[in-house]
Amino acid sequence: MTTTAGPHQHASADDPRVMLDDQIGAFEPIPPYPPRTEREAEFYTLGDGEMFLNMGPQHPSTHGVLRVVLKLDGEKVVDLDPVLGYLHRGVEKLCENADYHQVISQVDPLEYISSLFCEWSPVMAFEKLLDVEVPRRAEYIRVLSGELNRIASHALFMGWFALDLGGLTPILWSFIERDEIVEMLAALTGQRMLFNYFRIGGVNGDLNHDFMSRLGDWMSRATGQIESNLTLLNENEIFVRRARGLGVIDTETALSMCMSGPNLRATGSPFDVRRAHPYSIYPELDFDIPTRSEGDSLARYLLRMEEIKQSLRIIDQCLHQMPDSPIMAKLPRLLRPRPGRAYAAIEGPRGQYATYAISDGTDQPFRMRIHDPSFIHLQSVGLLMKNNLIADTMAVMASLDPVMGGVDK
Amino acid sequence: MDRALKARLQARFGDIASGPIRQRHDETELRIPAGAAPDVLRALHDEPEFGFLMLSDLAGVDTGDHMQVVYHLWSETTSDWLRVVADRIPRDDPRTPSITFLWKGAEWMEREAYDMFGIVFEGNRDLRRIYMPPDYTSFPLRKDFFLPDDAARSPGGGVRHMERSHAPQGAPAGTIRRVKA
Amino acid sequence: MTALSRTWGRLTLPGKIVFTLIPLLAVLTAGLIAFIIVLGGPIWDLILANLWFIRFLVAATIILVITIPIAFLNIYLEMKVIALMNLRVGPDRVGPWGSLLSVVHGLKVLIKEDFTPTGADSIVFTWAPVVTYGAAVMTLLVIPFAPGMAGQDFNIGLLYFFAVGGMGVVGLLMGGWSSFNKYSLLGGLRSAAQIISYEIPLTLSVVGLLILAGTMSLNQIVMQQSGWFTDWYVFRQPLGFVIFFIAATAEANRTPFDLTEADSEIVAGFATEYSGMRFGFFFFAEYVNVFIMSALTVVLFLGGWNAPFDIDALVNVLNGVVGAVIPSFHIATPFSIALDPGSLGIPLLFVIGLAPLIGTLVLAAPFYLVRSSMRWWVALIIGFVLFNVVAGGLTFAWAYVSFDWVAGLVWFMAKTFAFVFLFVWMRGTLPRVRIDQLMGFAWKWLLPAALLNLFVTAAAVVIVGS
Amino acid sequence: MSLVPGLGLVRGMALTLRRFFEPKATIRYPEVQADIPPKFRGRLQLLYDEYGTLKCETCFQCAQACPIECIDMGGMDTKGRFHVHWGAAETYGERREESALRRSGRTVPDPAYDHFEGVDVGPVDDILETFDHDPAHLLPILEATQAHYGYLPVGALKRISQVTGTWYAQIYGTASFYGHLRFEPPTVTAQATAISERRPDEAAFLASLGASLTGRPGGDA
Repeated sequence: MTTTAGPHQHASADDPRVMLDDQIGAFEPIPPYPPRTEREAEFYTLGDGEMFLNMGPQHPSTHGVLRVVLKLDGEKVVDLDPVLGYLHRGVEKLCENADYHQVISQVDPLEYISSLFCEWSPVMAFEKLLDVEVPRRAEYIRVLSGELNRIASHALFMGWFALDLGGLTPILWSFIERDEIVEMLAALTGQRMLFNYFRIGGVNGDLNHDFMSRLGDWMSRATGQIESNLTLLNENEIFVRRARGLGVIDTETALSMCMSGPNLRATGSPFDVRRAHPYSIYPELDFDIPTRSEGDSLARYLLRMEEIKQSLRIIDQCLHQMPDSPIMAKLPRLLRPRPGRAYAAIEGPRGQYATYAISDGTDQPFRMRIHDPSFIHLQSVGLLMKNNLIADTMAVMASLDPVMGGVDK
Repeated sequence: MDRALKARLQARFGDIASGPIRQRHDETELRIPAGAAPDVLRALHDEPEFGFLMLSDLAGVDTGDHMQVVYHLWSETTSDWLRVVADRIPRDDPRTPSITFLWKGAEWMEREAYDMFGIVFEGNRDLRRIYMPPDYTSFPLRKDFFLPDDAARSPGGGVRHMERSHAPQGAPAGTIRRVKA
Repeated sequence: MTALSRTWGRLTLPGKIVFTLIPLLAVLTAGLIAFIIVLGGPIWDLILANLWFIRFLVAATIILVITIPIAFLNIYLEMKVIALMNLRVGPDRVGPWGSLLSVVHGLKVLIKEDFTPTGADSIVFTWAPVVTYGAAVMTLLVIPFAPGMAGQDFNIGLLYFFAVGGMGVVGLLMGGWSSFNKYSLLGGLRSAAQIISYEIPLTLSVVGLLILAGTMSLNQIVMQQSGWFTDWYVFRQPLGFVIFFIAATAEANRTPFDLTEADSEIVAGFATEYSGMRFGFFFFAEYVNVFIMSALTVVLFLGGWNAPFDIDALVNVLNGVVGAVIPSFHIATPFSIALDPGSLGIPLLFVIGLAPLIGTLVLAAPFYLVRSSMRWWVALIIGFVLFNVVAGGLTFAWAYVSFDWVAGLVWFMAKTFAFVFLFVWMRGTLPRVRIDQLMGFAWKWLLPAALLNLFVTAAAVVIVGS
Repeated sequence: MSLVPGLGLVRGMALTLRRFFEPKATIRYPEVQADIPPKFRGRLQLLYDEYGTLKCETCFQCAQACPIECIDMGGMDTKGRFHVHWGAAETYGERREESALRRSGRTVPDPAYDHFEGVDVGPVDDILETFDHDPAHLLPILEATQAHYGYLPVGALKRISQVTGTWYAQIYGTASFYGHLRFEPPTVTAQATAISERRPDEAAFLASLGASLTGRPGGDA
């Protein structure tokens, strides 16, 4: 275990000497060490007329700090290699050193676009560990706020997707939608982005007047507003022609790539955790699982827009069926679940969001595994991107809708 | 809790299983030795009475005594999550077969488990560090990992990880958390 | 003195040079004036002998100078219009409705650090924006803004336009190649491929018009379209107009054909490594190009500086109608208020001196009298503002009627900026096409359509015209 | 997509033109304040009770509960002892690691607490008495304090601040401005250390010389 760099070892990119010796070489995408795996050796070998293009981590449209090394033949992408870790915080490690309540604030910033879903699955796993029954009103409030958050996330997706295809306007319109929802969630939870709202055994606060008035105000015009925003893209020939037939994936491949959520449903498989493995009060609610059979970027986009409508239906039902009960189960201040293991999965806006928690009887989880759909979906970009053009790299990536906070954990 | 699934699993994998099949809430747990994971998972995936087509999650676990790889599967034949625990992987040289031949999407999850625990998945084509920098030497989610120790040890030079031994590095024995999982 | 030395210490190198040059220039100018006064005669003769050259220099300088406000105006329009379409407010802090923001942007670009990346070919890197901007300015030289207001009235104006306009892509290619950056290289190559492909339909779409016009002088083409708006070439060459407009959009690198600087794909294309004023030149050239393309569309197809109606014919019609009702009434020269300032003498001075005072008082009086609560000075301010509006309007009306070039400029600018607005509007709405779609569209649709247009026009001229 | 090519584009253009004239969503911030819901908990402020007293008692519970240890406190406990956890922002990372060690149950030598061994502030009061508690005589006060303690303990500076009513920052600034005032107790070897830091000692010099001669690091010449 020597720590000095001998002549047989190769300098790392972080080594300042590399920068001094050869300033230009430091920015080459080829790693400054021999290939470690078969795949890496294959990727970092250039064919005839091919070149590398390093995209990110500070590229305008990598949705955060993703770095992708593209192998190009002219404008055609031959192969690509996503490089992760620029946003890695070690949330799983942090959770192991935090007590059960603190975990909620730790996992919040994972999928910062839809934070409530990051809280939901750990909370559900801990409730299983503790054998707690969540009051029904709390469940309804969870579903209500979660579906609102799903709409906010999908609305933003529309904007990002259009922005990556070169449209400037939809992103701002969708931010207006999102801002209204986020404001109303701030009235409910106290924060605009990292809500920190769900608690083990319930939620943090009951519905209040501020939230309800904003929600009612928004619900009365939401459908029309979203429909109106959609006409800009759905009928636009340029948009449709660019998105159709781009990044096609079939159900079998999608399943073998462990995909879930809208990306899997766009291939025709109706897998939705809310129906496939029901949790919370979803069995009592009446809503459809929209599917599409094409499996291309346009299908993924249209499917998400369809889901917004279903979410509006769910919100409507929640508001009508909201029962009266406490919003928190009776729990001690310090939680010490008995040793055991629990797995909980929910359907987030990007797919199945899951938590596997092991308790060792102390007040901190022994191991907390967070399964993030963005991470899983991002690895199929390489599969979808082969032989497309550079212009479509970001479009395909945007259509899978990864959030780098969740990818890098 | 799906009793029928337990019976089926017992009948099919009773002889391979390294522990009793447990059920709690909506989870069924099958415990197998690590070497048997490809066969068991292939049977679960292919045989129509199971039909576990979807790999929900793949997680590495360091129990303090040994390593585990935990697979969560979903099938429409049952209302339970099936948890397959590939158990008893030694901590000083954790090796287990990869299941990328069955689910190609497990590749990155295995890379993550390798990155965090140092579990080597034999058969994974692309077993590199995924989150940590390539010249990083420690495995952060191991129970004997301490950040201050690690910071002092981090070299500047590049290292080929596959050649490194995976011996646990220098945490005081009394400070490791252990669980009977 | 210390303050002066501190200021001097803070100046950058260009600032120091400029500050040294200012007194030097003043002294030189004074000397030159003295020199001209002393040796005035021969020099004046020399100037008169080479008037055409002086005229060209002056025109080029004016054109070069007016590109800057034009670019500022276009940038402001772009920021504001897209903001309003995005349901934003847009620039609203600097100047009225934020209208000075683009000027501030220009100043910012001017004082930013201007660096050359390691490994770049610095000479080519430096000259690339100059070539692009120079090409844009040189094409502007042949645009007829108003009757008698064109930099140069070539008889091969259109040919010159296409020839010089095509040089802009050389600058982009130079910038893309010399930046030592793969994004820049891709952007440069894209721009080369795109602009060269679209030159062909752009030029071919105009050939039909040239057959009809029989001249390549832009001034002549405009003059052929005078009269009512039905005389404009857009009604005789509708297909040509559409093709020309699409190809012009691609030539100006505007959405949906802005692949050269597609920021979501190749960061900023050829301009990725540029900063400071060198980037500013690219940026300006882009917006000047938008203006030029709009102007050329207006000149070729929408009558240039012609009003959409024929004033004389309108007056005649009006006289006919009125004359039928009241036979004795006759508008002989309804707009003969064109005054010759020289003939008025003392009365004019009197009017100029006293009109503001009287006008302000007269316009303020109603406010003060009707609204008793109003302070007298508020009424005066309102009156003064109103007077300025009225006087400005009257002056404008007088200038419009008196001088052909004012009327021409008004109509020309109105039409051109309508097209600039259209370009901006498209940018606010449409996503970007892909490179293969772009090329396919040029070669599979626009080129055959342009050829068809040419064929039909030629056939029609042969059949009808002879 | 409609049957007529280009109709979708035109409809999109019509929509943007309509939006062009619609009311805008921008909140012009300095003039219009954002509409913050009453439950919003993003405000960074300390709360006051009904008597106008600061509710914070520097009990350090919030600093201990903060999951990412971003809260740190300065203050004085009820017994008048100074328990300020000093530390510049640059040392934040180090403090985090120390705190991680502390949590793991190991003892950590914390130089941050070294300044705060008990200081008898009685002499400071005497010194201040002689200078009439007048902050105009800050430099003589500080010099007298240093003459007594040998250096300027933080506790003494705090006491001066408390009694004279001068801001601590001003006292600290004055003290750090003058070169002859110091904040650490003078040590006998301090000067020697400083010199040896500047010049490598004999052994290191020989080692490097040997290395340069043999081409091997640390080689024996």
